[in-house]
Amino acid sequence: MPYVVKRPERDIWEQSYIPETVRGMGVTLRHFFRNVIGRRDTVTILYPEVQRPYPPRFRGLHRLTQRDDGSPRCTACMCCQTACPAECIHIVAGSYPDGHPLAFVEKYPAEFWIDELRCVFCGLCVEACPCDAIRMDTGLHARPVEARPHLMYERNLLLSITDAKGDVLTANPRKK
Amino acid sequence: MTTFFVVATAAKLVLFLVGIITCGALMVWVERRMSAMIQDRIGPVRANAGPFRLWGLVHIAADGLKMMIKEDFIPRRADKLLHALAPMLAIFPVLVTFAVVPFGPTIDFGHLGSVNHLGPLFEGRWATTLQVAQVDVGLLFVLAIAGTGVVGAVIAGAASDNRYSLLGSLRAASQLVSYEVTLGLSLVGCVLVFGTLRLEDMVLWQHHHTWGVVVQPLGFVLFLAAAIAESKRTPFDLPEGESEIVAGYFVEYSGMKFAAFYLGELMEIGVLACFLAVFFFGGWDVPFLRADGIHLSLPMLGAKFWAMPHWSVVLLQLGAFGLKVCGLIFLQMAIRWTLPRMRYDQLMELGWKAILPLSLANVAVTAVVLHALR
Amino acid sequence: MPKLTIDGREIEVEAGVTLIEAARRMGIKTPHFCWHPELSVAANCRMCLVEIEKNPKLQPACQIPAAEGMVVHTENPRVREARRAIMEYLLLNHPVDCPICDQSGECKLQDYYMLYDLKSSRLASEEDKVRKRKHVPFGPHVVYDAERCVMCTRCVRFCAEYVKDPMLCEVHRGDHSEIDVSPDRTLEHGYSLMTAHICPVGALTSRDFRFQCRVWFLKAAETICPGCATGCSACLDHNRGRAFRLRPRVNNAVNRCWLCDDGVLSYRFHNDHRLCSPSLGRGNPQPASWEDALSEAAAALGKTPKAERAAVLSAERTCEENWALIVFAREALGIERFFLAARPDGTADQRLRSADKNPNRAGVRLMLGAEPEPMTALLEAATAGRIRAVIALGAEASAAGVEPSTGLLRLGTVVSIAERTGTLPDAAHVRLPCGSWAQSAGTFVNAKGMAQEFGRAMPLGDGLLDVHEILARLARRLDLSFPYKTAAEVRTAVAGRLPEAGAAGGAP
Amino acid sequence: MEEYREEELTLPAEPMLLHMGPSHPAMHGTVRCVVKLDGETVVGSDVQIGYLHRGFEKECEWGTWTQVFPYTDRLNYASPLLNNIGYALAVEKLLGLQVPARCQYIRVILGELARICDHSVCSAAMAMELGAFTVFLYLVKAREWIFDILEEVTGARVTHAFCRIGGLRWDLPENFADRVRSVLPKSLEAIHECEQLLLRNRIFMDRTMGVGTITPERALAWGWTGPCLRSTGVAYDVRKAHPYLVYEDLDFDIPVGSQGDNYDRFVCRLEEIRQSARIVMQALDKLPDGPIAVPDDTGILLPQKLETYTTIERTIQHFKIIMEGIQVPPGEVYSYSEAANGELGFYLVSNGSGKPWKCRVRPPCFANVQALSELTRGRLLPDIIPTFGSINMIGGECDR
Repeated sequence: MPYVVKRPERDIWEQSYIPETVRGMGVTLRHFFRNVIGRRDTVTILYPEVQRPYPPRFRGLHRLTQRDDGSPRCTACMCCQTACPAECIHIVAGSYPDGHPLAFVEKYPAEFWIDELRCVFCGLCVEACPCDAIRMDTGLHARPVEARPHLMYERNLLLSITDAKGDVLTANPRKK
Repeated sequence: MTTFFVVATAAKLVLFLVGIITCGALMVWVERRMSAMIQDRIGPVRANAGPFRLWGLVHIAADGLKMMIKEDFIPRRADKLLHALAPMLAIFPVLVTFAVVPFGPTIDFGHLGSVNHLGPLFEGRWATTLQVAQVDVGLLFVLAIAGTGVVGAVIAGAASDNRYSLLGSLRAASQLVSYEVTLGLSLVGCVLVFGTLRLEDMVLWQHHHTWGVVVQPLGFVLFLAAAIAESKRTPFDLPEGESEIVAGYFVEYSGMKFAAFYLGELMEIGVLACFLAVFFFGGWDVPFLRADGIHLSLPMLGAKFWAMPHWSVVLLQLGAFGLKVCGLIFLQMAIRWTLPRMRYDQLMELGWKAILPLSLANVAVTAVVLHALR
Repeated sequence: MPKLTIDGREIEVEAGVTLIEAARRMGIKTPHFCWHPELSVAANCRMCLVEIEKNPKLQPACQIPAAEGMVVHTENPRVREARRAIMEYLLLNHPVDCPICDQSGECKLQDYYMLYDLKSSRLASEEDKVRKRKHVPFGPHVVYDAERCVMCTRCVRFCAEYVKDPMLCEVHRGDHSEIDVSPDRTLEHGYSLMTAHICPVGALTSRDFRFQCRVWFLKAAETICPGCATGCSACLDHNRGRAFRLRPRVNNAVNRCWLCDDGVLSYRFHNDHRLCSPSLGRGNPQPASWEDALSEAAAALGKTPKAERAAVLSAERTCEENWALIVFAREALGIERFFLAARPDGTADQRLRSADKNPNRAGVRLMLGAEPEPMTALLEAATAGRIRAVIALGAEASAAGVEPSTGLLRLGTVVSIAERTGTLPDAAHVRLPCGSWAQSAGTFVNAKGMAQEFGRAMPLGDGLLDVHEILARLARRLDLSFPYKTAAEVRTAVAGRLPEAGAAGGAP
Repeated sequence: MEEYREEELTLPAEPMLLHMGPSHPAMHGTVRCVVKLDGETVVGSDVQIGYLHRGFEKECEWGTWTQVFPYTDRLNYASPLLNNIGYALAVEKLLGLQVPARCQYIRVILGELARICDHSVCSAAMAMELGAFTVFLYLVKAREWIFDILEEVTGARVTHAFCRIGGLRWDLPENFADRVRSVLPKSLEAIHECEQLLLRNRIFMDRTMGVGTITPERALAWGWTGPCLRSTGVAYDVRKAHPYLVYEDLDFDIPVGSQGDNYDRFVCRLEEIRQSARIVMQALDKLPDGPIAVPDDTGILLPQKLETYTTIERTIQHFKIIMEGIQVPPGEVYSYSEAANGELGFYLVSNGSGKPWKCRVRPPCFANVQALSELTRGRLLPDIIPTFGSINMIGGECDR
């Protein structure tokens, strides 16, 4: 049901400014004294010293997961590159030579670049990965860097980043 | 004019100048910290002295340094001379009005240790009042000098070649001139009661009788409102009007020139707090404290007396003055962080249609009551 | 002429036409793996099963000829359920290979799964799948993955029926059956890449194209294969300025729906050894601006007496480009001697491959209205000092028995207009880069004398110019007249000199 | 005595042209207001939008249906989830798809939380521009707590990209209901403090009451919707008028204003925050169990991850959706929902490929901003500020 919102009367209480000012100062000074004496209600944090824990779902910088033997889980299927709305992923596929222990998977990312400056952290790449090879569960955000190339993340760097718990592996049960 | 007089005045002058400029800088910190505390924030804490954070106090130095090394930008088509002159004109009246503030009782260096029974005022060879300049028409001097504050703002706005500045200076001119009237009129009641224009005598009157706020409560409220309007702070910060006209008359200022405006505004709060204390809160007066000690006379307890040496009385009274000024500064700042901003026409209406008639009425009532009492 | 009803609509087809073909004519796409219009019917994939009324069982549409009064349903629940079941069977042992399979994106298993199945796997564990051989090299161009194979035998039939070399066969039985090459043979008969092309799934893949680019990134453009004088219709797949492969395009007058290995790989003419900017200097070319290069070319050509100038036409380039050069040479430079640069001949067979590896030798002849002189004549003339300056089109110039470059080096001035390095540009003083065949539009006249027009498959890259544009700018620098400003004007001029347009290719 | 006309007695003065914005403290959302001033009276104003135009509609045509979600986050960046939901509803309407009940409830809960954020930040900005900086920070603080919850749910504070066609990215985290139940009252308390500071304060009343007044007729004529329209007394709310999701099953009221001035708009927003909180609490109580997305067999959503990793069937489905996008049948649809600023409409055309052929947005504040010129004409320069604030122009949405 619609109802009409209240509009206060304008009698001497309001019109004389002072009572409402005093009431307002009651609110502000309550905060002031609560913050100065004892209980601190501050919501801001001293950022680099105090770090707000990111929730588990936080979409941070990317990482590439590894197989048990340390090889990249990624097979350069380009799904993430396809799904990325910011076009920040660039992959060049390579194939394992015959006789290589991983020759049965045939394909691996010879190059894997993520331009974290272009990235919009939407997480579509993680969703698009059919191998659980790319993840954003690192709990890291894109920090300021001194030069643009520093945020062009390359394959080996991405492989070396761990998740928030320090793990480099994945939940993908496929051993192959 | 004795050598002592010259030395004492010079010392007071230096002390006072250093004091108020430090005070102005300190107020920047107070303002930031206090707003942070009110708004559930932390406030500035990033400038550290080595490992010590000192509650962000180092920021004052950092700010000063930043202001000094910042580019002094002058718009291409601005009037360079006036543009440079304006900040000086803006800060000048603030510094000068400080000169007449009686921030303590008369002190006699010859009798620092003695307990005086004779009276409040020393007339000895080594005595001096704790006031830079004793002016017979102190109050008029204050009003006159404060009145020139508008010049800086107007020139700044006009010289900047910026329409926002222009609007700001126009607002400043009309606002300051309007509230100038009230500022004076709200004090006429006090003048009538105290019977003097000398600020030190006003304090003495309150010392002997009772505080101005008791005899002139309406005058206090009106003066407070007019004073905040004079110092151009929320809710009367229209000349700056951050969200409307960006920064008003000093939008085109940077570096130390900007600092002059900014510090001037903050020191003005200090000055106004001093005057509020002098006019309405007994200046350096401490209740029950006389020149010879504490005279406690409460109806149920009877009269009691503790003798005190001169130096401790002076120190207590100086401390009391400082405390009052701090409290009043706090009050002004609390108001600033509580209220929204008024609109230009509402401000004018408030000035001319409410505060001015009320202060006139205050004068009339005071006069009638005084006449009746005589 | 039997008349039948398919999905409620009547159609009349000639006798012997199968249901799948009849339905295709009505715009109904019947899913299939093993059926191919150019190959014999195997009917082993069972994907094209349709319901024919009064017939108790579903029938393969690819095998059943249309008959009078037949009532066929291609999309009813029974048919769909059959297709779903087929898909489930086909995927039962299929490896989880989409991420590494080159076919994904153009894989029929993927298409039909989305259309007809969409159900979860009922297999308990991935470990239960039958394991077979993976990435078995069948030949220099083709690898085989037995796990992905659906045993449609298209490749087997292709080798046996088109190439007439039945080297592929099925081995083992049931779940374990797979394709294999006959012992001691490898899959190299000049058409081996067609087996990968017709493979509906990712079992046979091209070693050349493997992992180069995902197919869904590719953009296709219609073109003519530049590999030989046959002039097969083809589609060029490219992405971001790079060509990746040629696929055959249906053209029943020339190549039906096939392409030879050399043809498929001739996309490399676009990628390899490209000249990207004008350059000056013989032996040690230095990049130059178009301004400088054109001025240099104009000065060098201009200072040579008319009689000592000559032009080299190219059998690699289109009729339009050759015509523009002929007009420029005759009218602007007063040249009367025209020579022909061409790639050397290669092997030929009875199917698609011509010995002449140039796509437009016949076209050049038509444009010139006479037989151009061979390169050997130019070399002789150059040695004798009768010709000092040459403006040459195209990159490659072979001459029987003579090393062309040594002869060309005797020429005082060689201005080369080419898209890549080769005999002529290497010997040139000024190299003016033009677009590759894929970046140009024009006409090739094939060995049969069919003129085939094709459009620009890829945009002209930065720093390149069309041939007619280069010639027009040269003419302006020489203060000579050149009649054509746009490609369309050249085209109109050429059109009258061409034979009737050949039967244009249909959709791929 | 000669008679003088008024004009001859006053000095001739030209109106002053003042460019407010695009970089001006109050012109947030990047807009320019070219104001013609006579003294401080606004003779005319020309509101120029488009500074945040980034071709949203064209961008959508480039990407697949799913890739549009990150773009919708950037429409009304104060309440991205509502845009997410609006777009998802539009595509689902085109697909003829009904999402499961749990998904609908979660969408309602998250949407209303986003609405609270949006109204908070709008009111906060308006208060700040009136000089009440403390109110701004209190309200932003209230929003901050809700952001914490949203971050926990979606993985990002602002750019959530959380909805999916036919479902959601994730289910709610485990302690979600408890978190909301504990945080919402805290936020409401902060909002209550702001009301104490402002609503009966004469300065605030003077600045907002009777300023920026618009009649219901004019508001409707301008195409106003949302809280701005409701402040004039027209009780039009898409959630009530054309219920979608599960709003029909939830009990809430529509606060309307009476004068259509800045004060009413401000108070309506604060009241709507209360109503939204009510909706959230109810929806939390009623939240059913079940799937959060349509089943995999519809081929709309990316299939379950574990199945994708291990079975070819779901891998194929996954690839087809990634490669080609969701196959939306050809057709067109106009779908609208109640976003924070009013009716957010998506007009989508599909040609059967995996990408939107056309995606047109009807942003609520585009219609609202149009009236700004009319609302401020004849008023004072400072009146532009609260009026602009109460209309709540969001550049991302208005300029697209």
